[in-house]
Amino acid sequence: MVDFELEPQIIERAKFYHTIAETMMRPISRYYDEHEHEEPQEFLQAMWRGALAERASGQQGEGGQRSQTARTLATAVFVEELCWGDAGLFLSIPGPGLGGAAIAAAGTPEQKERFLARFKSGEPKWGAMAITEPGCGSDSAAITTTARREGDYWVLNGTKIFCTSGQRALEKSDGFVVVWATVDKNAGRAGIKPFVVEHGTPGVSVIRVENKLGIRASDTAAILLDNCRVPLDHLLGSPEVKPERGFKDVMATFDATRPIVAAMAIGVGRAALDFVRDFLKEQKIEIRYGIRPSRMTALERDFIEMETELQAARLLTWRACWMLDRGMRNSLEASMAKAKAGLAVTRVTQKAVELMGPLGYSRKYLLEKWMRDAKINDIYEGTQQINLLIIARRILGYSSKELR
Amino acid sequence: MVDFELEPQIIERAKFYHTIAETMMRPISRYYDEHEHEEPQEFLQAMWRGALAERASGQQGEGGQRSQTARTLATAVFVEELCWGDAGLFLSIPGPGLGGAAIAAAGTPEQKERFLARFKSGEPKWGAMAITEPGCGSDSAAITTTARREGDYWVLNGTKIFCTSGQRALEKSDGFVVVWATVDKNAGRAGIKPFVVEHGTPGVSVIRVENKLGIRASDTAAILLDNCRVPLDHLLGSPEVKPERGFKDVMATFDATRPIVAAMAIGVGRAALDFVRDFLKEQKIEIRYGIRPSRMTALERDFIEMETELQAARLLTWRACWMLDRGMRNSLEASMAKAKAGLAVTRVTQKAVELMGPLGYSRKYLLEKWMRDAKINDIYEGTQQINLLIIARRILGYSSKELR
Amino acid sequence: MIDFELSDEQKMVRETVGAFARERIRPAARQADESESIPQELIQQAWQLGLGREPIPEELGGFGGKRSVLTGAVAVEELAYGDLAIALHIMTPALFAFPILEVGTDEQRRTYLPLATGDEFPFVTAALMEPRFDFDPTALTTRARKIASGFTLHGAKCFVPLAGEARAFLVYAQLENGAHGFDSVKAFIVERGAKGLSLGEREKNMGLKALASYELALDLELGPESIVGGEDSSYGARLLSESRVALSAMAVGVAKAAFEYSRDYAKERHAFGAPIATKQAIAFMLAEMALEIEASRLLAWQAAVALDKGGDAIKEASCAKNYASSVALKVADNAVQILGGHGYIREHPVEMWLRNARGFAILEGVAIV
Amino acid sequence: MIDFELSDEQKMVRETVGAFARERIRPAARQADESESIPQELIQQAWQLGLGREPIPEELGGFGGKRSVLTGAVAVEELAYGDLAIALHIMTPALFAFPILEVGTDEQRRTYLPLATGDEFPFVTAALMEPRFDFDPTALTTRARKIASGFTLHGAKCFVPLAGEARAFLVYAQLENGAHGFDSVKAFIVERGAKGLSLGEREKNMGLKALASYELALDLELGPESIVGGEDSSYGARLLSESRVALSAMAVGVAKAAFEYSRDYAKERHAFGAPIATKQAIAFMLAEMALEIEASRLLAWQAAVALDKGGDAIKEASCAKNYASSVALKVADNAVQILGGHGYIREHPVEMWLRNARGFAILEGVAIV
Repeated sequence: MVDFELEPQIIERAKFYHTIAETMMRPISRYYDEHEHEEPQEFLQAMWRGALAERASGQQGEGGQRSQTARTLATAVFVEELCWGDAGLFLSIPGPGLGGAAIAAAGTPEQKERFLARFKSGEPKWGAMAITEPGCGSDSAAITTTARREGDYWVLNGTKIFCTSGQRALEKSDGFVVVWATVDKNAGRAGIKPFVVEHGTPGVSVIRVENKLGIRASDTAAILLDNCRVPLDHLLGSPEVKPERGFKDVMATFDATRPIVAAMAIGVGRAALDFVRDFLKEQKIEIRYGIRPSRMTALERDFIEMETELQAARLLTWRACWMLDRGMRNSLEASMAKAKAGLAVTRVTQKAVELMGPLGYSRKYLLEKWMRDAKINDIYEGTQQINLLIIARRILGYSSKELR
Repeated sequence: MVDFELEPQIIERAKFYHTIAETMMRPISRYYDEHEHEEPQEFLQAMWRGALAERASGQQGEGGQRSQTARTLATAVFVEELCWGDAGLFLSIPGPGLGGAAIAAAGTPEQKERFLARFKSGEPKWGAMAITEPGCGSDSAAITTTARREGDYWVLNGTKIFCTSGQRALEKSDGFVVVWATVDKNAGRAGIKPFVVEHGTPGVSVIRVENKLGIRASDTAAILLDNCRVPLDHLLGSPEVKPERGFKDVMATFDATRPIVAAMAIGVGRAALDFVRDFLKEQKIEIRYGIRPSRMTALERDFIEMETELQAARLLTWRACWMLDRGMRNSLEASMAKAKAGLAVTRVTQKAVELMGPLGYSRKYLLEKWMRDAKINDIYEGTQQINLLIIARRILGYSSKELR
Repeated sequence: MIDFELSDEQKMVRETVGAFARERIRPAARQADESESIPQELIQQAWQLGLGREPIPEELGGFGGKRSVLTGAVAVEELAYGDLAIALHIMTPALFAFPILEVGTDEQRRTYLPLATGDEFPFVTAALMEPRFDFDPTALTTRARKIASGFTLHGAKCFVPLAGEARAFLVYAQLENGAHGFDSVKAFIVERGAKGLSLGEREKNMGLKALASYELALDLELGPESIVGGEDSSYGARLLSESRVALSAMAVGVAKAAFEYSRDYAKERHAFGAPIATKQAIAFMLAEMALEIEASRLLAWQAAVALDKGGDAIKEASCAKNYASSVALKVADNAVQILGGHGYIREHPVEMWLRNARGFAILEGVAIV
Repeated sequence: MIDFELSDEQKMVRETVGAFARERIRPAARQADESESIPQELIQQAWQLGLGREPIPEELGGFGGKRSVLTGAVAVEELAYGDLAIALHIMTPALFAFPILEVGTDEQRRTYLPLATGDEFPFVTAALMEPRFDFDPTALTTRARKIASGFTLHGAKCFVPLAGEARAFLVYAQLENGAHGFDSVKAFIVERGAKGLSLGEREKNMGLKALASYELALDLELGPESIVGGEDSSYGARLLSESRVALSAMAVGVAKAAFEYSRDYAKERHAFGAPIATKQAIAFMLAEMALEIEASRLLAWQAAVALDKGGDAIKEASCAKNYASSVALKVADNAVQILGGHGYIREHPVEMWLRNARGFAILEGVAIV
């Protein structure tokens, strides 16, 4: 039965996250945007303690109480709330993160247990993922970081960039980075494998933390692997090079993370839309739906379009999550959600700043920050273009060789 | 000195064409849209007699009195007026047409004299051009129609489609079609040459006249060349196969015709815009420029955007014409004008129909016809995509091999 | 609970209607457009599918099913995928029947629903639109005034499908009762031959040429029983939303047709040595079309479900319709563009879909589910 | 007669200013943005170019050139191509001087133009914008009222460049004289230290961080000589158009910078075995950017020429500004997109251009030519 209403327990839990967003994130949002590389210690500790308490009480990771059949969907709803608060701060929350997602997708049960156990106790920790390299952006298959086997170790060499929470994972906590490297350059995509590089491993170092347009509370690290040696069992899954397999792990990770990134985008867009809505309400400007353009103001039409774009993105996102929760293959739908949400939130926030005029452009309010935060959603976890390419391949039945 | 005002003699002459558009074209516009393959005899005769009279009085072709330094620009202005009247009827006006343009671009002086003399007297005649084939659209280099030399003749074989005025040129007058065919398939583009195929030549026949979405007063013919023999001197220019040369002739033709096609588009778009403007004036709805979106209606904004889009296209078009008149190379600017005008007029007419609601959609008024007429401008003489490709190659400095 | 899966019954409706649309409607579409007429036989076959009478009680000639806006949306998407003009013709009896079913008095249902049922396709229709550039369903210029003997009705209507043969009409008018907007919008039942009901010429439009639609001039006196649901009920908003959902779903159907056709063409058609679908400019265009069609459908479904839950869904339905209308236009325009010159000639259906798709932004109240 | 060629003088201006923008302004832009300050030396060098004082008579400290809106547009496009914040700083004295030059009384010109000339960069400015979401230059809320001793001025202004150091201000207000719209917009000369003129904090905006701009609160009494051009002249429309042309031209400059940078990047950057510029998705994006930049410039030029011919060009200038503003935003956004993750970090200038480009739709009256 088609239905668009969230379960009561998800709504209830979403309120909890909304409260965190409103009371813990919004008040420090501007500060950590301006103080780019400073740590929001208090917030991080609070979020970590909250997660530990939840786990101790037998609840599930960041989702908390939830229906098992709506795991990803619930996450999307909660992530939207938190990113409504602050997307940069959200990305900085301690936990397994994208590195954890890679382990969940590619690791053996034993590896999952071994690498993820640390998130159940102690001090805040971060898991991160490193794919992108200076010479390869969207083209993950062009990875040049190498993993060479030497006795009981894999020796990693290369440079990784745009690694979210990389510094926190490697230098500020007992965390790890999952590094994608090729074990056999001749094997192309099939040779690309994920390796867990622990905090403190000799040969790995953070060489730069980027200054960014937005999401400044999040650390985006460049990482050097210089004869970095990791034990053999840090390679996730099987070391065997099977045609296409290595890449499929990356892809499986993306199928799960893209809808969540889409939800992040929607959170930022909704923040902007709510700002405009509240403001217009204060000004007693009513939005009239479904009337003719000769009566409707340009402002009303803009607002309605923004709202509908965002809702369209949200529905696509929820569907991609729902499919995953149902065990259905969702790469097409995940890419649709990501492509739509990234573009929608970019446009919505840009338009919101315009509509608010001098108030939109001023750093007195957070609206301008959301416009800056928003743009990353059109770029990371596969740019707009990469996602359209994936969609095009699917709908046309073309391989990545036939359509590139 | 930068200036955007037309010379008085061009303005004067444009008024003459506007009168033709208003009094001779508009009244019969609906009839020949509905009676698709009927000949607007009276109109064609009148236009032909007018052109003859002009030539007899020593004036220039369709441009009439004009400054020699603004030949193409003047043509663009006049064509805009006539297509404001009816683009389909405009395309049906007797004369050398695109075939004449090809002869002008590629023919020797002797050939120009020989083939174009007929337009100075007698009954109405048409010149047409045939490039497109069933298997090749925008990709002119993929032409498969062959020209094989046999003694004193070239023997042409192949099928051409989308030949404007093809039937009028071959069956309804003592006209001709310039057929592009390859003399050497191995030579690629360099082997493609233009041949003049006269009315009445054995082996050439019109196999179909298309039913179209719009510009229905214009005949769009499919032509079969079945061992069609033309004398050697019907090959325009030199028979020698020089790398790139054959294609350059086509390109040179396009550099001259694309701004004119852009002007045609603008004429159609202006017809739609004027319709809306006049209607709003009647309704006493004023368009207020430069006010804020909270005060402006959606209708006002739509109207202003339509007007600006059209003016942007017009300025690009005039510049491309002006460059040609100055002897400057204008392929980049011609493609910009064509790409912009084709898209602008498509959008403007579609939006105009929407704004007028039931009145826009009704065949009681001509607005819906202009929307149908408009779309061809995004397609012929190089689609939107082909023109963007040409622009991209120019701005990136890529050859047609590097960027395709 | 969030769910994107249709019920088994809805899936069956989709399959049945979809098959009919592909096998029967689509092959007839071009000829219907060119000749501006639809074969009676086809309409009769479509009527046998039961779409327009399914939710009408058995004793009044229907099948006694449960009415669902979502199920209706699923069905009309498929019909419009076949052809929009034919779809609108097929669904015209519902324009008359569904509002009476939903908000009419028992007396009205007993009297008039049988006109909209039976084994023969029934000619009954409704009139909402008005021949004005800024037609607005919340501000009708057709006026109803209460008089001692009932009501007077004055005004002009357009886009009244099948009015030429209709035995009865549902005419929407603004009742001058002091209320504003939707609260004053009422439907009146007008029988053919009522004095003061003048049928205009059959309309000629850019698209939907196969659909016989008409202008009506109204200068009527009606009895007190003619007002649907009585004077005190308020239903304008909900009925308009039901219509907007129907049009949204139909827009999705037209867009899907245009998308699939141009996608297949792009895979077949070669240029520069490869299928044009392998060019990013075309491939990305198709990807965006596919994405936006999905988005439109979800927005339409959301509005449909909101209506099925009893809301009036003014916001959801109007947003869905705006969105789906512009997506349908854009997709059809892209389809023509992808076919290039071939898209401009009437050998291929895409130009027809462009003409039909342009209708959505203009049409209101010509379909209901 | 239609002509698209700049005069030799205009070409020279373009070359000179363009060279300065490339060689001096651009290299300083990132540091200026990050530190929110512009080196005085750079401003002083720019002032030597003479742009802000060229048309002021020699006896009042200028160069006695002929003022041309088109020449000004050509110059500020180049400046903004270097950096928008620095360009706005450089052109701030003109905000004060050009209106007085154009519509001031002889007395006002003699008294105040010398403040805007000289060999040192002069700190004088103007205040038009107001800190409201729907700020509209045709409906100012800053009010001037005539009193016996002159005028009172009440209201709040924002985006007043260099107000912190300015010796004099031109303040725009709606004179309560029964007229409406532009006819009642007047400029008043206010000297620093006037009682009731309060300077707010320096503004912090998303972009234009290097430009020191301020809010002003006004609660003033001014003498009768303070009203520029006297009470009866009407010039609001023309001055606004001159400002809109300046901003249009600057938008073209920013867009051109972003286009060129991303074009060059796309040719350098490889993905999937070839420069990303060889992918149609990127190449077509760049083609559209190039085309729209040309279109914007022509629209700006057309409005400039209309002003040079003496019109008020309200329509041309507002259309040019709307168009160029949205093109600049779109182009800058595309540039970030083309650079991908690299576009999002502050190592490359494109993110700064995106922030600055977003300003155009909001800014009014912060530049004039």
